[in-house]
Amino acid sequence: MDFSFTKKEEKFRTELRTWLETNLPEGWLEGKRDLPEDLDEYSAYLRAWQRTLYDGGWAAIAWPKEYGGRDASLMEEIIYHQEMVRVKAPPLINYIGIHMVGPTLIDMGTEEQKEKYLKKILTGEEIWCQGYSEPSAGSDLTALKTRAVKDGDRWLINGQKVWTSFGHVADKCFLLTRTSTVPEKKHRGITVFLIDMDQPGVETLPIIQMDGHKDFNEVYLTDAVATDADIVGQVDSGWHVLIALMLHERTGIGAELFTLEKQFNDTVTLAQQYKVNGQPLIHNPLIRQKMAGFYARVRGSLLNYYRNLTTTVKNGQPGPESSIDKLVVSELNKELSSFAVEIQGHQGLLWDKDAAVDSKWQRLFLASFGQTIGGGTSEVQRNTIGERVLGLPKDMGR
Amino acid sequence: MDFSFTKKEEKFRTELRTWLETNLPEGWLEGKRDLPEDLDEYSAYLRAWQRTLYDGGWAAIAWPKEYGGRDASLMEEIIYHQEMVRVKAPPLINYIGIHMVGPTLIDMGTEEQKEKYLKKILTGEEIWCQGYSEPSAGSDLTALKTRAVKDGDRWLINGQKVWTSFGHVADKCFLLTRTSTVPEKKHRGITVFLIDMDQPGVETLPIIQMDGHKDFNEVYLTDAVATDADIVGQVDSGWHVLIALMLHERTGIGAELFTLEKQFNDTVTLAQQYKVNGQPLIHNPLIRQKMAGFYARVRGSLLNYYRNLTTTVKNGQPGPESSIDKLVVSELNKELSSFAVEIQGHQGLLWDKDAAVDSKWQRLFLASFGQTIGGGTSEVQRNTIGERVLGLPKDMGR
Amino acid sequence: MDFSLTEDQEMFRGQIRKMLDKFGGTQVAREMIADKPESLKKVYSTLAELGCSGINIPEEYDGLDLEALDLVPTFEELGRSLVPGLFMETNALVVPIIKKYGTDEQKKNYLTAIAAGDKQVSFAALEPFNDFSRQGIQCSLAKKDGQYVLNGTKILVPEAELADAFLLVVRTSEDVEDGLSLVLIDAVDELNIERQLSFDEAKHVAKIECNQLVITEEQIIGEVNKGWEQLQEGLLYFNAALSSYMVGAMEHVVHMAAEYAKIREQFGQPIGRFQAVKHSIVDMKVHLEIARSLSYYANWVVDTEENDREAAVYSARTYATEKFIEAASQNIQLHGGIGFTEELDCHLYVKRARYYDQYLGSTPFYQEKVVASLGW
Amino acid sequence: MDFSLTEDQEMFRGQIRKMLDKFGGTQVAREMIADKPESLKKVYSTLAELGCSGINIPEEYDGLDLEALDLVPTFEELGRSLVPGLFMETNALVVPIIKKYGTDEQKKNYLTAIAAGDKQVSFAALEPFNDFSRQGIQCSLAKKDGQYVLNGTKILVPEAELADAFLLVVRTSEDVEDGLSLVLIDAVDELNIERQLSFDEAKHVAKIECNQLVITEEQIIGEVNKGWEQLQEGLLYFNAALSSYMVGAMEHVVHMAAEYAKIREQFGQPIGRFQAVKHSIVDMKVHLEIARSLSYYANWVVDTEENDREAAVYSARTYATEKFIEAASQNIQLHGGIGFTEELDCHLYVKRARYYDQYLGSTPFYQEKVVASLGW
Repeated sequence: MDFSFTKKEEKFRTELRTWLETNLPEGWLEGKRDLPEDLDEYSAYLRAWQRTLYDGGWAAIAWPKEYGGRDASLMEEIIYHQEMVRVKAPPLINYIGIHMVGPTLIDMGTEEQKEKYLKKILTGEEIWCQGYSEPSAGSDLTALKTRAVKDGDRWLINGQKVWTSFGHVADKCFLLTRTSTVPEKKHRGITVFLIDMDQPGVETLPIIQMDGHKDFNEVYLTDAVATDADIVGQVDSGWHVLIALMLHERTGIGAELFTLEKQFNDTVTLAQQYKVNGQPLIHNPLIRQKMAGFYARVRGSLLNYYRNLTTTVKNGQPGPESSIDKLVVSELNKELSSFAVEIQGHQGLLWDKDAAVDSKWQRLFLASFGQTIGGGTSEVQRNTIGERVLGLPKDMGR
Repeated sequence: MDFSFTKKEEKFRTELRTWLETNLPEGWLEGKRDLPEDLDEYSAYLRAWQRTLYDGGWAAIAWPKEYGGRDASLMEEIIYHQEMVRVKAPPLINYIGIHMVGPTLIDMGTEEQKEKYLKKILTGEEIWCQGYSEPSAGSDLTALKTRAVKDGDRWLINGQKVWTSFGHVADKCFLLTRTSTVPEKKHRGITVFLIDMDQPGVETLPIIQMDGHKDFNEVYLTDAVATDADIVGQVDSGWHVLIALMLHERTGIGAELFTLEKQFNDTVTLAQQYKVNGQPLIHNPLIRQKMAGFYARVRGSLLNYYRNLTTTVKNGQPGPESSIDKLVVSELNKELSSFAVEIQGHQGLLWDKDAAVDSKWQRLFLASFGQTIGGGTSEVQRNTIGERVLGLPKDMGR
Repeated sequence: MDFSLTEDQEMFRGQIRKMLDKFGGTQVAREMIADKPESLKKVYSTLAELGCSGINIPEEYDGLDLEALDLVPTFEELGRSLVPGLFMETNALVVPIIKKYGTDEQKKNYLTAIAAGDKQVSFAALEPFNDFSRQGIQCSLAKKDGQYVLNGTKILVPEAELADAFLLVVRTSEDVEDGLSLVLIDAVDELNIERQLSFDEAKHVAKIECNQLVITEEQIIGEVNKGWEQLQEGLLYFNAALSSYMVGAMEHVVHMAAEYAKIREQFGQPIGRFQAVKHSIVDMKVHLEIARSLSYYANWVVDTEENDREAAVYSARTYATEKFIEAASQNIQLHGGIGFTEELDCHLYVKRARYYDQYLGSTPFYQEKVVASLGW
Repeated sequence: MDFSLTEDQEMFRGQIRKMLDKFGGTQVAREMIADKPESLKKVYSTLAELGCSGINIPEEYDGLDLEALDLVPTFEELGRSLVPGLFMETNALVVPIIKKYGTDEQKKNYLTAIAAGDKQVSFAALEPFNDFSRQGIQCSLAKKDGQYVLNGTKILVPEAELADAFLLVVRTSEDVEDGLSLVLIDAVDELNIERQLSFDEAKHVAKIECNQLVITEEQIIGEVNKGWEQLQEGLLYFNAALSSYMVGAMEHVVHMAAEYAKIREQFGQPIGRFQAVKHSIVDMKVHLEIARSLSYYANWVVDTEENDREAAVYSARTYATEKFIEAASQNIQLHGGIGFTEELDCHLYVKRARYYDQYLGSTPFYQEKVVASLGW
């Protein structure tokens, strides 16, 4: 057992940290971290940030060098996430391009596709979104109904996608469509297309969330056009592409865990500094007890992640146990952010500029409801763990 | 809204209370409540107690007068249970005969069956058990496999029953058997027989429970014999008989709730009297908080029972909401008895004569595990509530 | 024994539900988010027309002289549609206090106007970085040259802009145990009211700053320095009412969850067939029914002299707050993505549940009251 | 970074599991219920042969001079089969204390014998109607006429009849903060040992009454009146070990539940297909894996000087105790009726979980230690 980083890893960390200190937007490290409210300005700001990352060679460290990456090891990726969380770096606007679409194309794209897309993913010139969920295909993606039908030498695509993140800023979409309704098993007959968002057949509408944000979109497809050259893998074999893509998203959960850890540490600070009747909250025995409980769970989740990571490093691929991490981090996040609001007493009800300390806690609380739903609900996660890790029988309809 | 009892009800309570004070076994009220350990002595002791009840006219108050009951109202039954719990009366050895088999025979038995059995149920001359569960038919009673096959003018019964309470002392059994395997719906093809336990084809083996008790039995049936005259209702219509019987068991949950309330009050006394480092437990803020939580839940469960009872009195039958009571009381009992052991600290680990106060808490804790399983597991209860009260779709296989 | 609402009470519930349905249910709350209080005002004048505002006011002040229990249907229905406003503060906090401790003059002034629906009173108790307790009240009322002068800050004062008057808890002595008094302020113009942004946007709250505000002796209710004890009487009625409000809201949450689980399909099944969904809704339902039983009893017992009067009311409140926020949160999860949108009502219930969770005292605060009142 | 046990450690686990399987797993515990300690004794001599008892003992006392982490496979496997006995008390409590605070003489006497498997030491700390805290220790050791005289009662002393020696915590001064000392007693014959009936019948406990028992200065470990501080060092190792023991036990519980859910059919389905069952086992599994990660880290960090040494160990302990009893209880429920029988092992795990739940301190006791050690 060894919790230290190698010299090479420490050097990597130092290099990144130094680079960030120089290249983060003006005033960022000091706390000036407001992003533009206007959508176009927001998009321009984050595209510029990605361009900066690209110029520094930090846009896609896990990609092979030949495609503009650094061939980073898994541990270097972890360090990368740790450092980004540490400085609360601006979000990566092309997250989907860098972490999902790019690696998938490198893996199973045609030479033409690689040529056409990879560079622009790196630079932020083309932002990607994913067209997965549909109104009646949420937890059950195999129920998707968006049809792609061959019409001469092009494909016409009709249907509706929902919960498409970055849809409002994206130039391109990694789109799941149904190309066959015949087969018995519903997960056959799905094809992945790479389509242009900027075409007459594609309309995007923002979804207003319960926390007021508009991170997701509905995407309406009406005779949207693609060609054979836009297919990833084979016609009707989109499910395999999807699975490959999910495997490429190998460290996102690490970033979430480091964020959770940071939020927990911030909660400790909150409890130490927030006073009620002149007494810091942390003096309250009930609060102390709960904080100790959270400490055990946050540390336990992180350590468990490191244990799964060790397995991944040793075996070259993650074990089924790593599916535990997403369930744990999203549920814990929900409880922790609720707790952080609750301990503020009645003042926890104040919002925005009137908030007692910082309304980030109230915002986190609201946002946390999305985390146990998005990317597979906790219920679906439990099914997956039950079936893949424990070998329990499959659920109804699966 | 009115929480008072009528004069008639109060008179009933006084009459019963006075009778109990005179007729309970010697020393019972003062705390000498040990039952004999030897099975035969135990059985004789409780048969004698039931005979006493019978002689006083208190054995089966809810039965019609013509069959030896008192035509008691629902509220009188409730008062009866309250008073029995108050004096911690000895268990009713023929509980199944009095509360289940008797009322069912009165309702749907033949004249011969009534003639033959009712009086002996009342006096305790014939103790009854129920033959329901089987090794592979627990929560799912429709899976029962014990076969009854017509052989000339008699029926031969073969199979195995399990979890038969009072099986080791019973003279008679209310037995569910399968008489047809043809029908599509598995709950058709079941027939109820009234059989003798004292015959060569019936063998009874006690089940040793995790708390050391032997309340239940396995019953092996090998060419056990019954006749047409022993059938309740019609051949193959046992499921209807079973449902009718369950409806007759209308106040048992009330007795459990009054017992829960008593145990909660005893827990309060425990927390007031039990000292750690010279300080009563009730001074500990964490314990105070938990006690307040239990108080709300225990009171809430009781009040909810009274509300359901009001519905029953008004409508002449219980509403579907009353299925909530069993789930609530068994789960709460489990938590409460665990809490009562836990607050004793390390001394909660001492047992029997070495227990810090009274090992009844430890015994209750162990016994509580059976309550969320027996009489329908909590999982099955939740299905029932979901389907009957909320109208949610039926589960797999139901 | 009869543990149920009367037919009259249930009929009354029907009337209020019908009325609120006409207003579009949660539409009233949603309009408050858009800062349009017109519907809310109309709801309140309609409630007054129906006689609700006079239910627990004596006949001599033009009320119906009924009991707390008769207000239950109203509060449950208001909760069901998350109607904001001052009905609870006015009728379940201020009215009981004035009835018990007010002078004849105060009764005449306030009770008659409240019964007629002409006066809504808000409650200014909470202060920044203090809790709701004797020590937490630092806003001071001092006698100086024969005048009473008020100084200090109150926050999270509900619907201050709709209020015709305010009840304040203020400090009149340094004595921690016995140093608080209750004051009624009509002269709304002299108060410095500033809207605060609320986590529950459908529930408006404000900060009130009093700077050398002069009030008269007639504005003090009951005995000086006995305000905290007197407030407890009001808190009993208020928390009984609040329990009913939350039970009404929870009922709608359970209804939403169950109905959605019947129609939403995934994996070829209505999701209500999956035990994770089904059992979760069942637990919500079980908690709802127990909360309802506790709240009925609380509203009955509050008008009696029973020993468990305090324990019953505060048990109802703590149980209902705990289970309401749990159910409202779970309702979002059961709805999946759509439950996370602004469009559906799910989030409105979570926000209101959060609003009331610690309103006028946390769960441990009330649990300690339960234990103390039982003499443990 | 490498957060896993080494191949050697895993191989060693395999050996111990094989050995215990030969003894019939929980059969050893069941024989203790029947008051037959022979198998347990054999298990212990086999463990000694395998070198377990010398793992954390320095080479100069014939040990292997390895670390706490190297004991993890042993403790997990012992937990898996619920083997009772004094291995944890001896190697994870007494050994670290003697190593750090013992005299050369004490080290020579004890460590060598322990490494050889010739000495098992029990721990006598708990007292009737006191908790496990400084104030809770009232058993007194007084110096009188140049002699040390011991008086008082210890209860729940584990496996006293198998013990070759006892470690006692006793009061040597009235000073609440600094008034305790640690004592080793070999002269077992002079102790008045009386078996107490245990809730966990597979775990034997006893009462020890000392009545004017004379001991020598050499029997005191480390500094007089500094016993509580010295004990904390032992408690760190003990609780790290206990976490591993419970992880091993929990692992078997999860295994039992999952395997039963695959084969038991009701309503025409293996019950593991029902989400109420499936998700419940998944939650057990999730808790198990997190407990395991915490316990690995605890056993690693205990031999370092890291800042989170205490916080990590006590977090592992509280998390494991809480989740073990939860899983063991749920395992009975998932088994249904058969889970409630004496025949199946389910109840043995619940009883052991209950046994350790408050052993040497409750969860709040250790949670307070976590918070204090982090300087919050």
